[in-house]
Parts: sequence; structure tokens; C-alpha cells
Amino acid sequence: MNFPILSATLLAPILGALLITALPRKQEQLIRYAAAVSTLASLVLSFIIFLTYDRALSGMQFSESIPWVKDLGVSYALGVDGISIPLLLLTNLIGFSAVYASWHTEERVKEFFVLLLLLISGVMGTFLATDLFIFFLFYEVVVIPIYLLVIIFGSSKRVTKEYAGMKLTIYLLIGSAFLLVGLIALFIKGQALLGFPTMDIATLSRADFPLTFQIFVYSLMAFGFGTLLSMFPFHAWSPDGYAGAPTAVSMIHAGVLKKIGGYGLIRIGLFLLPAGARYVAPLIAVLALGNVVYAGLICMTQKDLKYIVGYSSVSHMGYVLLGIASVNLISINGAVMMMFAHGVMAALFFAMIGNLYHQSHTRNVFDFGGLAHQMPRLAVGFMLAGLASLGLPGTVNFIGEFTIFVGAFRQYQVLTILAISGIVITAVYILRTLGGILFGPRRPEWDHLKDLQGVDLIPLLILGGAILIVGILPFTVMDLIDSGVGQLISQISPGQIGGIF
Amino acid sequence: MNLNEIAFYVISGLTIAAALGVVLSRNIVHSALALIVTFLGVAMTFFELDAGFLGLVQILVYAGAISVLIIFAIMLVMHPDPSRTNLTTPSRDTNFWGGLLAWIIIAAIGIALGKNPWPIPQTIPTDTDRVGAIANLLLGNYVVAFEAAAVLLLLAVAGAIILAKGVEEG
Amino acid sequence: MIGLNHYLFLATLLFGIGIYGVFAKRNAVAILMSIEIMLNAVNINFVAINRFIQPADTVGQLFAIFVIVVAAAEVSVGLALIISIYRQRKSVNLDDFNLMKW
Amino acid sequence: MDNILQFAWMIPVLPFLAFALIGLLLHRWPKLAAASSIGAIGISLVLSILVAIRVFSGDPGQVFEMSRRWLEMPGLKVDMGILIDPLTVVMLMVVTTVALLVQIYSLGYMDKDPGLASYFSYQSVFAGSMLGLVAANNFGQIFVFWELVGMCSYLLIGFWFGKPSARDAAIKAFITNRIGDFGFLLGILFLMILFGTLNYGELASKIAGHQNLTALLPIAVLLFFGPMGKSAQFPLHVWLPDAMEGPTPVSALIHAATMVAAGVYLIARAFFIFSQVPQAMLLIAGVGGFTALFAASIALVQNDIKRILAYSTLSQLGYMVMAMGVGAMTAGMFHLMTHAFFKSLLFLAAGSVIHALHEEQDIWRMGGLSQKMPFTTWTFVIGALALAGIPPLAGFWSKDEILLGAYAGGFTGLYILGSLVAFMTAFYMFRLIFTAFFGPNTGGHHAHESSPVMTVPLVILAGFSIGAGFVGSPLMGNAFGHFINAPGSAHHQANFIIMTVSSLLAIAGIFLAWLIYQKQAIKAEELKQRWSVAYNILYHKYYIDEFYAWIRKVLVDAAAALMEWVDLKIVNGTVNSLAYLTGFWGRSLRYTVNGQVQTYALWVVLGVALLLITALWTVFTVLV
Amino acid sequence: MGYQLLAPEIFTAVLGMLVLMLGLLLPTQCEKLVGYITVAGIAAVLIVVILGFNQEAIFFQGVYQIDRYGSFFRILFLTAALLIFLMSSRYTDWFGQRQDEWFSFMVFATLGMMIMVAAGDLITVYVGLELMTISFYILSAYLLNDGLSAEAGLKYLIIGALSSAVLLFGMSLVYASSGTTIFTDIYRALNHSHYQPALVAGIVMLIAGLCFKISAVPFHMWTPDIYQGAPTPVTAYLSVASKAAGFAVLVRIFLISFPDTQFDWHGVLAVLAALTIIIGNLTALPQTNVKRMLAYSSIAQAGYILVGLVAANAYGLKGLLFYAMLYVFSNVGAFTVTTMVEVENGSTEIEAFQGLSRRAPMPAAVMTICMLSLAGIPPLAGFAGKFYLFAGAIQADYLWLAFIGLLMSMISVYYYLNVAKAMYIGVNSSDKSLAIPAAAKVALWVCLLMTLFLGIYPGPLVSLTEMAIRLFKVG
Repeated sequence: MNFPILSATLLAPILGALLITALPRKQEQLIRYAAAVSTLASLVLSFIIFLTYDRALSGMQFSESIPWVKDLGVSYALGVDGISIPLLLLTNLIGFSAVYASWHTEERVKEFFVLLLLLISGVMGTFLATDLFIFFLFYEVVVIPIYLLVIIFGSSKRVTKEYAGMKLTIYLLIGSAFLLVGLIALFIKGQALLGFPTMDIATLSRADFPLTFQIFVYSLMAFGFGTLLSMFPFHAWSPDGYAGAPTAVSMIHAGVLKKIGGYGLIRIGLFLLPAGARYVAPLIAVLALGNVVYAGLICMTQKDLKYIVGYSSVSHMGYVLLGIASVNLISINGAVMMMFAHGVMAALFFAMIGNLYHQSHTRNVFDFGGLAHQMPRLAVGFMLAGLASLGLPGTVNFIGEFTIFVGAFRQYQVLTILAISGIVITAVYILRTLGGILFGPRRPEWDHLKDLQGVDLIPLLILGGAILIVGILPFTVMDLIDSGVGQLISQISPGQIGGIF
Repeated sequence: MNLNEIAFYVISGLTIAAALGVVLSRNIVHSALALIVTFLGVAMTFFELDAGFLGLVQILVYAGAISVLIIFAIMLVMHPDPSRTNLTTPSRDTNFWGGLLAWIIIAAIGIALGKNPWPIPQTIPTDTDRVGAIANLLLGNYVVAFEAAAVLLLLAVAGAIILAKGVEEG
Repeated sequence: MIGLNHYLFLATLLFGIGIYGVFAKRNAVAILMSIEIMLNAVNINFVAINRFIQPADTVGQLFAIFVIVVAAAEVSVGLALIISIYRQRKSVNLDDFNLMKW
Repeated sequence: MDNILQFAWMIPVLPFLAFALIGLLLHRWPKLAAASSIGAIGISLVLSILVAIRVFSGDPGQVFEMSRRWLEMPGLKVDMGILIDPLTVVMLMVVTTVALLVQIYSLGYMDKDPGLASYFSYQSVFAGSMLGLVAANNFGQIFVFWELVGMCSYLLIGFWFGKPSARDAAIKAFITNRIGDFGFLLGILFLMILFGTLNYGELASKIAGHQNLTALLPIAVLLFFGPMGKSAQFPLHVWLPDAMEGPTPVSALIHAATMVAAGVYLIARAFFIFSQVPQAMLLIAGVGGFTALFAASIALVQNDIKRILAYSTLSQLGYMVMAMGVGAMTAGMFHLMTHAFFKSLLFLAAGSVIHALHEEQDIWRMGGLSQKMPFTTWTFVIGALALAGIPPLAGFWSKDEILLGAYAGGFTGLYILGSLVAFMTAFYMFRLIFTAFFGPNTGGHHAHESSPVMTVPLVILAGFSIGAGFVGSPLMGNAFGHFINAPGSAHHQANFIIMTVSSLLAIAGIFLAWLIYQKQAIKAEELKQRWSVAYNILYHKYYIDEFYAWIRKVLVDAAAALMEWVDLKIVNGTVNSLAYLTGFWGRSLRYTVNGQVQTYALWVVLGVALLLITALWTVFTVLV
Repeated sequence: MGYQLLAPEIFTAVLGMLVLMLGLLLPTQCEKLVGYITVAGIAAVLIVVILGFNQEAIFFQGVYQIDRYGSFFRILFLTAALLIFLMSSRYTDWFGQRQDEWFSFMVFATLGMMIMVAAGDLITVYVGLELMTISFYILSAYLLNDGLSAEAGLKYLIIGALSSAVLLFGMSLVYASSGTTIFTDIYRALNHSHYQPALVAGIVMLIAGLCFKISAVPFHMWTPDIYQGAPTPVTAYLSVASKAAGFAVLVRIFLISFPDTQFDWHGVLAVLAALTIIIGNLTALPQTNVKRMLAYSSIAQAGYILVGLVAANAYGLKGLLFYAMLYVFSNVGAFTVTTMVEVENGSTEIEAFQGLSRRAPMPAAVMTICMLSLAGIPPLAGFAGKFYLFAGAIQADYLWLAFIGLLMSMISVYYYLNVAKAMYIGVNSSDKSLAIPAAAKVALWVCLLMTLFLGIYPGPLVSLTEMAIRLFKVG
């Protein structure tokens, strides 16, 4: 067995968290360094994975598998393919940035970084797991650190942070309850069909689940994962949650956590239950339109920066859902790309908002104006995130959106046309917001704000760099995604799916 | 109607009447006395059922020891006015529902018993040593229960002392 | 002929009276007494069943003996508890004992 | 020399490199930034010239194409590539030339600006994107750069972001363009679905082999949305006048010469699609013609020097689009080229004036500039004459081609309309000139001539404005049309009558302006009084902005507010109600545990009773 | 015949009596010594049981049997007892001179449970059950100067005696229908019979009587009051061990004696389980006293565990055993922290927990983790347990039960997190750090590590449960 690089990536933040637990409370700087080093280790490792993954071979690679619970057929099985690597990379890009975005946390530094590192590990785990049980384990692990981070370090504006945290937690957990019922049903049915218990996703995919069962379980998953993906009308947790959360949590939550929903729908829903996916897809597509247009319109009325980004992330998830609901290679490629794209964009946005809020203690758009005078670098960050958000070519978001549109257009013409109108809506609210806070006359009350400097720049560089590099050279990531999605789709037995591909 | 039946109905009637006396009397002392009668009635029933040893135990333990214990307790905690010592509960709901449920349970169990196809009663082997059989079981198959019961009694004594003694002041 | 059911009905009636007693009274001692009636009813059951169904052995009677023993222990502890609580509250009325609720 | 085409890809890439250089390293040293930007575009210009020589010395039909894969998966392929043919080369030449001159000019114009480095970085991105756009070999790529030039336009309009008006104008420009792009993107998607490729060449051959062309109508109409936004055709024209909030060199480069012409270029590029669909061509011609007239009429009464030029640009763009619509693709492209030169000249000259007058843009507060700023004045006049179509300046030849195309194509109405616009153009341009340059010094300003770094580009552009028309004139055997044409693009013999009529109309316009504003034979104020309703409508630009604002308020903002209400009250309300209901049940159940032990016993007995009843009911009903 | 297998029971009984006597003999200064002896004794018994886990024997024609199933639960009780002795090391000071007896009653209660789970017939079960219950009556009322405690004891006694009577009546009817009290014989006697209303009545009364012990709805009403009023370590023991014992007996009786009677007790239990889960969780939502909240939560937990019996298949039973075991660690962990807080603040109201994370980070973390384990959040033990339980339920076609169970378990997170919220963001006037005795610290660490370990790597415990349930021939 080679060096277990996936385990190492996964465990690095956990080790960091343990180390921090052992450090004395007063050594705040040391704690920050420990967090930074452990996330950096994960980042570097995931880069190595990204670079050394054999794209020609495709399929699951770097696999590790240790039998875990025999009678459930659970094994501690990790593996990555073209779908998970971009998301793994995304997690670590954001995780590493998040550490720096919260560098100025003064209160209870120890707790903060322990929880943050656990959160990062948990998210990573879902993308690495190739076993349903392990996947779900990590899926829910993340909820509680988030709750604590929100209530301890969050902020109360329109809603209190306690309310926001509780809403987010309970909402997502209820979604996951439905999901869990689906997963257990899948496991039991799989056991009945295959004759032995297994939680291995690839093995389960060999079972021919009956159509009604597929529809039932996929619907449960669509609800469970859809809630996490803030599918309309189950998105209510998302804006409030992001508004209440501290910067790092907003970054990770909007950046990667939400994507677990999309990832799950593809990796588990579509892969194991293709016929069910196909059956439920039109409904999801309609709801996706709800996301895009409805949430987009709401963004126009929001005044709190975090609410704007919160609703906009709901809106953008509509594209991902549309991609997933269109169930073809192109659209799913686009959905995965869009998840990556939205991840870096939203994280950058939240990092910038966090920095601004940390200094000014307000997030109301109307309180600001002309900040580009005082804070040109911050303005660059905002502009980059904003332009990415509205899907400008040259940013990675364009690649995602364009690909989704091409894929979805084959499946649902009218819906896609309506969804594309979202690019206009997005432009309206993003530009209004950017214009409102960055441009306009200089306001002397903000003269005391310091521009990004030192470690503050790291999120901007890392995330902005990702936005631009992948945006300009999309094939670096898209080829990978294509190999993953292509492999996944080719493994779905053609009898199950009909002529959809 | 033979003697057995007459005895059964008389004893049953007495037992039930005494039991009703326990739950209906407004004076706790009367209740306690009625309870003793109930215990004795049950003991009589045991005799009817050819369980002489058990009837004796019943008289000794229940009608003797437990009743005395109860009466002592009553003395310790009694209200000055005897006719107000054993009032019905102030909650009419509880009273009503309690009565209703008691009837429902009696009816339900009664129906179940009445409809149950019991096996043909077997005749009792008359020559067996029933007390000896009990003793054999007690110290044979049921020795664990027996020992546990012993521990239980020890425990109950110790516990009762501690609880009844209360906290030493200071 | 007096059969099993006669005894079982007797026991059932006593059991029901005991149940009613638990609800009808407010004095804790009276309630303990009602419960004793219920236990006695059960004993009648055991002995009668032993007599009519399985006369060959004495397991039913044995059960009844254990019930009596346990009941004795229970009553002693119960009365001690009543005395203990009476010392604090100067009352044995169950409806006074509601410091904890909801 | 043959290998020069192999290096053509560097033309768009170099400015991007300059941008990266500035963004990463040089942003603290504005002069170095400017130098790298200008250097990059200079090299691009040189390369373009070499490429042009190579292309124009060869066969007109030859096409050089190279591409790298960019975004590829089964069923979707977008390459980044270059397509070198005469059409591209003309655009490359125009863009690099004007961009270089504007950037040099900017050195003087933006001299004191603290954001010089970012200015030049934006300029570089713009140049790169624009060159990428014109060099694209497929619709995917053109869309990418299409959006990018839009972004540059947004950034440069809002360059002086401290001004709220600049900020708002930038946003307006972007959003209006987005609406156009929405349709454009849909058109591209339709193409993708229908033909499975976005490459021009492959599309052309597939369409040629395609029997049923009805599906092309929606595609053509949707594609035309793009030009409507980018080239500011009615009804998406509203952003262009506001875009004048940007620095004047930007207006010259982006909002007069190059970016706004991208729409026209796109129509030319996709002519193989449009020309298949007569209905779409009619629509294009109609929209273009209407815009030309509509914008010219507004220009008649505006007071802001840049806005007059902006409406003039609108009008001229309408002209070009109309040319495309009537099938005179060659004429349209020709006008695009000449217009690029003289309109950027006009803007730069106007910029010189504005710079000298410290950001004064009202023509009525200028006056008497001809003595103080001779270079500026005379180059401006040359530009204006070219625009008005006075022979033999560049505008004359190209405008004439268009009128000829309309006339010969049987679009008599459009021809008359075009002629009318020509008259109006001459009038409003010389209204401006007589007022601002030759009238009395009403503003009491102390202007002086700009520095050579600004005037030299003016002179060079004036040279182009005079001479560029000859490449397409019958005098040179219509060399332009020899290279730039397309199947379905009509070409007609020069018509002397049309030439004469249009020239006379232009002169008449100038004369009328002279009468009113120089000679003051006719009192402008009286006219204003007499036609006050018309004047007001024109002055308020037909109230289109107000109408759009009203739509935004009544439809969009109201919808948004409604959605927010739904979200707060219904979606969140449901969630909160469910949570409340759960808690309510909890609180209600809580009170069943009332502290009374007898109640507890009651529940126990109730449970027993219910269990007994259920069990016995089962036994007696189900089992027996 | 291997009577040495009864050594744990005998030793425990001797230990109980020894402690009782030592309390009388030793001078009052030596109270700690008694505690040490008890802990050592229980630990020794635990080791003996663990070492003898694989030995099985049937005594007295099936009246008493030592099997892996019983041993599993004996390990559970002894572990729980040990943990509770460790965690109560400061709390017992409140008992004054009655500490020794406290230890002995706890040991006797343990003995009762051990007898219950090993009993193979109704009589022995009954006596063991009463031994345990009566011990708990006394223990609940053990804080003599505290009104709540005496009230709890009396309430418990009344309801307990009432349901004992119901249980006994049920036993008598079962005895009537089969003519025997030994589980295996009951099964044999009933095998060919059908249509026995008396038996059905007996079965449901057995359900009622045992459901009282496990505090399933509607026999749950006593739980909050008793849990709140009883001394906190007793509450902890009551909640984990007494409940587990109830389940052990319930499972043994129903799966040995009535695995396939004509009456579908699975359905009845399913309804009870669902009601228990719903009502327990909902009522816990508005609670402000942590002990009382944990009481309601323990009602809900009983509902979850009951699901295992409803399913009555391998996954369900493994889940049941697994859950009962993890419940020991998670619940005792939570109660340990509650005890610490109570000793320090004299209150278990949620206000007493405010700002705990600053005063005592480690206990606050343990409390949070243990409660989340109860809620079934991965990767904590509760999740693995729930997974088995609901896998069993779904396999047995009780999909609706799985829905209700998982949904309510997510709602339960609300009240658990309310405590976490108080601990993490609440503000307490005193910033004095919480003093935690070493023994309690050990208990905390054990609970924490086991809760994590069982969640992350449930394999070993699952194989134990697998061995334990071989007794019941289920698929």
C-alpha cells in the first residue's frame, strides 16, 4: 500500500485541532499558526492529488479501504475521481483562506480554530468517502461545529445569531433525517438484492433497484440534499444562517458545505438511482428556476451585504440544480464546475465582507459608499467576487454557467431560457451592490478603515487566483470533471436510464 | 348450590365488601380495619383453593405484620379529625376517570377471561406434600429468587430505617 | 361448580377496586392499601391458576409467596417514605406533593 | 514573412500580458505601466500591419485559422483561436491603430490622475479583449470577449468612481448590455443545439448544407440581441449617452471607435446566418435605420459636447446596422472603419477641449476656441466634415456606399431616411462647431492648446479621416470591397446622383447651422419657443430613460419587493410556524405532567385499558 | 454444573452486605474507604463477568441462565455503576453519614438488575425487578432534607407499585395460559395453541408493566419528576441501568416466549415507540431544568431503543443492545457534568450552566458531545446506534417509524443545543473555574472517549452484541 495521501489530507486538520487542544489558551499566535500549517498541509496534499491524478485512467484513484463495520458492510473507504478532486481542492482552498480570514479573531481563539479545523475535515471527508456510511458520518459531523461557531462568534443583525444558528442547524438536520431514511432504505434494499450487506457506493450501483423504490429514495435524497443545497423553497436557513455566521463559517458553508448537496445528488442519487433521478428531475428543474429567479429578485431588495450574498448563493445554486436535473453529461459537468466556481466566489465575497465588517461593524450597503477610495485592495476583492458572481467570462463562474446552459438547454428549453434571465437579474443586484459600497464620493467616516494588508491578502490571492486561473484556463479543471462525470455516467447501466444520455 | 359454592360466594362477597370499605371509607382507621378483613378473606380463598400454607402465610404476613405496620404508620401521620383522614381526592377528574378505567379494565379482563378456552381442570394429586414441594422449589430451582428476596428484605429494613429516622439535626 | 373463572373474576374485581382506590383517595397510606388489594388479587390469580391448570406443582403458590414478601418490603419502604415526607410537609395528601411538575 | 500568421495569436495576447504585468508588478509605477501598455499595443499594431500586408497581398478568399482547446467535452467544444481573413485584418488594424493613438493621447489627458496605472491596465485588457473578439474563430470565444469588453467598458465608464453619475452610468451600461447578451447567449445555445458546433467555418458549411432554415429565424433574431446591446441600437441604446461619464479617451476608443462597433462586426461575421433569413435582415435594417434617425434627432438639441458626439455615434451605428440589414455588408464594414477614425478623432479633440477647459462640457460655455486651440479646432473640423460626409473625406465614401446599398437594394424608404440623417448629422455637428469653436467666448475661460502628446494623435487621426475613405472609393477600384464581402452581400456600382444628393444635403445642413448659430440669421431661441413640445421631447431623449425607470420601479422592484415579502412571510413564515407549532405542542404536552402522582397513575391505567381494548379487539375481530 | 458462573451475583450480594456492615462498624471518618471498597468490588465483579463472557450455562431447568446476552447487560450495569460511583465522589458528601448505605443500596440495585437479566422465568424476573426497584425507591428519596427527593421517592413508589401489580396480573394470565413460568416452556406450551384472549390480555399487561420500567409513553409520566427529584447520581443510574434492565427483560420474554404469537405485539410496540419518541422529544423542548430535560430526553431514548424490539431482527436487536450500552456512556457523561454543576451551584436549572465553557471547558465539551450523541449526530456513538435501530426498523418494513424517529431525533437537537448554547455563550457572574475531583474526571474521560470511540469504530461492540443476540434465532 502506498502512502495514504487521502487519509493524510483528511486527518491533517484533525491533527491540527488536537494539537491546538493541547496548546495553552494564551498562546493565541501559536494556535493560529497551528491552524494555518495544518490547513496548508491539506491544501498542498490536495494539490498533489490534483496534479498526480491520472486523468487518462480516470475512475477512483488513491483508493484506501479498511473494513470497518462488518455486518453493515461498512469500510473506511476513501477515493477520489474527477468529481471529487475539484471539490476537495475547493475545500482546502477555502479552508486555508478561512483561517486567514479569521486571523483577527480575538475572543476564544482556541475554540474557534478547533471547531474550524473540525469543520474543514468534516467537509473534506464527504468528498473523499466512497462508502455511504462514512459519507453520511462526515455529512452530519459538520453541523455542530457550525452551530457553535455561529452562536459564539456570529453576529446578530436582522435575526439574532442564536436564531440563525438554530435555524440552520435544525433545518439541515431535518433534511438529513429524510436523507438518512433514504440511505438506510437503500442499504436494506441493496442487501436484499445483492445478498450481502454493503455500503460501498460502487458495489451498490450494481443492484437493480425497482423503479418505484428509486423514485421514493431519490425524492428523499432530493429533499435532504436539496435542503443543503438550499433548493427553493427549502432555502430559508441559508440567508439567515450566513448572516449570523462568522466570516470563516460563511465562507466554508456557502463555499463548500452547500456543495455537498449537489455532490451527493450526483455521486449517490444519480449514480445509484438513475431512473429515479430521471423521474424526479423535472420537478427539481422547476424548483431550480424558483431558486434562480426568486432568490435573484430578493437580492435586489436586500440591504445587508451578507443577505445579498446569501440570497445570491441560493440563486446560483439554482443553476447547479438545473444542471443536475438535466441529467446529461454536459449539464452535470457544468453543475460540478459551477459548484467549484460558486465556492471560490462566495468564499471570496464573504472574506471581503468579513474584513469590512470586522472594522466597520456594519454591513448595510447604505452605510457605505466610495470605499474604493480608502480600500482599493478590498475593492479589487469585491469586484473580482462580484464580477465572478455575475458570470463574467474570464472567471470560473462563466465556465460553469455556460456549460450548464448548454447542457440544460437540450433538456428543458423554456426553463433554461427563463433561468438564463437570471444572468440579467444577477448583474442588476451585484452591480448595484458593488456600486453602492465601493463607488461614489469618498465618505470621511470610513477614513479610519485599513485596507487589506499582510495576512488579510491571502484569501484574496488564493481565492481570486483560483477564480481567474480556472476561469482563463478552464480545461485544467474541466477535463478532470469530465473524466469523472463521464466515468460515472458510463457505469450506469443503460437499461436503467433509457435514452437520456 | 353446594357447600363449596356457598362458601365461595360468601367469602368473595365479604372480601369484595371489605375491599370496597377500604376505598370508600372516610376514616383511615376504618379503611385499615377493612383491609385486614380483605386480607383475611383472601386467606380464606387460599384455603378454598387447597393452598393452606399460603393461607397461613397470608394471615401471618398480611393480616398480621403488614396491617400492624400500616396502622402504626397511620397513627404517626394521622390527621386530628378521624373522619377527615381519608377523604376522596379533590380532583373530580381523577376520581371519575379512575372509576371509569377501573370498570373498563374489569370488563376487558372479564371478557378476556370469559371467552378464554381454559383447559379441562385436572384433579389434584391428593397425596403430595405441598409444603414440602414449595420448600423444594424455594431452595431448589428458585434459590436465586429466594436469596434475592432475602436481600430485598434486608434492604427494605435498612432503607425503611434510614428513611423513617430522618436527618439528625446539626 | 366453582371453576377457575370464578376465582379469576373475583381477582379481577378486587384488582379493579384497588385501581379505583388509587384514584379515589388522597391519603398516601390509603393508596398503599389499595395497591395491597391489587397485589392480593394477583395472588388469588396465581393460587387459583396453580390449583386448576397445573395442580401437579406449586409454582403458582410459590409466586404468591414471593409477591407477599415483596409486598411486605414495599409497604415498609412506602410507609417509611410517607413518614419521612410527613415530617417535612406535615401532610400525607398526595395532591400536596407537586413541587415538581411540567 | 509567410510565417507571420503563425504569430498572429500574439496580437490579442500581448495587451493581456501587459495587463498582467501591470496588475502584478507595475501598479505602483504609473509611468512604467503606461509604457508597457503602450508598448504592447504598439507591437500588436506592428504585427497587425505585417499580417495585413500578408493578407492583402494574397487571395481574398484565403483564411488562416488556428486554435487551442479551451473548454471541451463530448457535445460541447469551445476553442480559443484566431481566424485571419480580410474582415479580421481590417478590424485588427482599426483597433490597434485607434487604441495605440488613444493610449498615447491618454498620457497627456490622464496626466494628473492618481489612477493612471489602473487606467492603463484597463486599457490593456480592453485592447486585448477587443482584439480577441475580432480574431475569434467561433461564437463561444466571441461571446467570452464580448462580455469582457463589456466589463472593460463598465470599468472605464466608472473610472472616476467617485462621481455617482459615473457609477450609475457604468452600471446602466453593463446591465443594458447584459440584456442584449441574454438574447445573444440564447442564440449561441440554439446554434450549439442545432448544429453541434460554434466554429464559424463549420457552421457555415453546415448551414449551407441545411435544408430547412426556418429554425434560423429565431437564431438570427436572438443573435441580433447582442449587437443591439453592444452597438446600442434602439431600444437598448440608453447606456451609450450615459457612458460619456467616462474619461474622454475612453469614449473615443470604446464608445465610438471599437467596442460599439463590435455589434456591427458580429453581424458581418455572422452574415452567413443573417443573410439566410430575410425577415431578420428586415428587422436589422429597420432597427438600424430607426436608430440612426432617432439618435440624430436627439443630437439636434443636446448641449453637452460629448453627448452630442455620443448621439452621433448612435446614429452612425444605426447607419452601419442598417447597411447590414439591407445587405450591404461591405458598406457597413467600410463605414465602421472610417467612422472609427473620424469619430475617435472627434472625441479626442473634444477631450482636448474639455481638458483645456477643466472638465467643462457644455458647448454654450465654450466658444472662441479656434484661436486658442488651433490644432484641436481644425482637426475637429476635419472630423466633423468627414462625419457629415463632405467629399472627399472618409465619411463621404462610406456613407455613400450605404445609401447606395439601401437605394439599390430596393429599400427606398431607408434611403430617404438615411439621406435625412445625413442632413441632420451635418447640421448638429456644425451647430456644435459654430457654437463651441467659433462663437464668442461665453464661458470666460482661459484655454490653451494641449500638449503635443495629445495633439499628435489628433493630427494622425485627421490624416486617416481624410484618407481612409479612398481604399473603398471607386477611385481606387473599390479595393475594400474586393476583400471584404460575403455571399449574400450586395455590391453595387457607384451612383453619381446619390453621391451628389448626399453631398448637397450635408452642405445644406452645414449652411443651416451657419445661418442659425454663426450668422444668427434665425434665432435659435425662437425656434425653441415655437417647437417647444418637440424640443422638450428631443431634449429629454423621448423620455425613454424615464420610461425604463418607471418599468424598473413598477415591475422589477415591485416584483422584488413582492418576492421578499413572500420569502419573509410565507417561506420563512412557514418554517417559523412549524417551529412554533412544535414548541407549542411541547408546551401543551408539558402541562399534562402536572405533578399529581394520581394523574400519572391515571395515564398508566389508561395505557393499560387502551392496550387491553386494542389487543382484545384484535383478537376478537381479526383472529376469529 | 458450574455454579462458579453465579459468582458475580454472589459476590455482588456479598459486597452489598459487606458495605452495609462496614458502614456500621467503621468509624465515620472512614466513609471514603467504603467507597473505595465498593468501587474495587464492582470493578472486580466487572472483570469476572468480562472474563466469563463466553461461558454459558442453564441452571435450574431454565429458571436461571448465564448467557452472553445476560453477560452483556451485566457488563452494562456494572460499568454504569462504576462510572456513577466515580462521578458521585463529591455528591455523596450530601448524604452525610448515610453514605455507606448509599453504596450498599446501589450495589443491591445492581444485583437486582443482574438477576433480572439472567432470570429465565417470571418469578425470578419479578424478584430481581423488585429488588432493583425497591432499592431505587429508597435511593430516590435519599436526600432526606430535600423536599423534592422525598416526593420523588413517594411518587416513584406509588406508580412503581401500581405497575408492578399490573405486571403481576399480566404474569398471572400468562401463567394461566401456559401453565408455566419458565420462558422457554411458555414458548413450548403456547406453540400450538391459538385464540387465547387471556394470553393476549396477559401480554399487553406485561408490556404495560415493563414499559413502565423503560418509561415508554403512556407509562412515562413519573419519569420527569423522579429524575428531577432524585439525587443526580441516582437519576443517572436509574436512567441508564434500570432502563436497560427493563429492556433486557422485555426482549428476553418477548423473543423467547412470544416470538410468534397470533397477537401482533410488534405493531403495538411500534405505536408505543413512536408515541414515546414524539412525546418525549416534544415535551423536552420547553424544559428549563437540565435534569428534567434529560428525563424527557431519556423517555425519547427509550422510544428509540424500543424500535429495536419492534424490528426484532438482527439489526434491530444489535441496535438495541448497542444503544443501551452507548446510552450508559453518553447519559452518564451528561449527568456527570450536571452533578458537577449541581455540587458547585446547588441547582440544575439551565442558568446554572451558563458560561460553563469558560469555567470548565472540558466538562462543557463532554456535556455537548454526550448530548449530541444522544441526539444521534455522527460520528458519535448515538448515530451508530440509531443507524442499527432504524436499519432494523426499515428491514422489518416499519418505514414510518424510521421517519418519525429520525425526524424527532433531529428536533431533539434543539433542546440539547439549548444547553450547549447556555454553556458556550451564557454569561455567569462567577468566573471561578469548576473544581472537578479526579474520580469524576476519570468518569468524564471514559464517557467522552467511549462516546467517540463507539461512534467512530462501532465494530467491536457490534460483534459483542452479535454474540449476545445469538440466543434469539433471528435473521
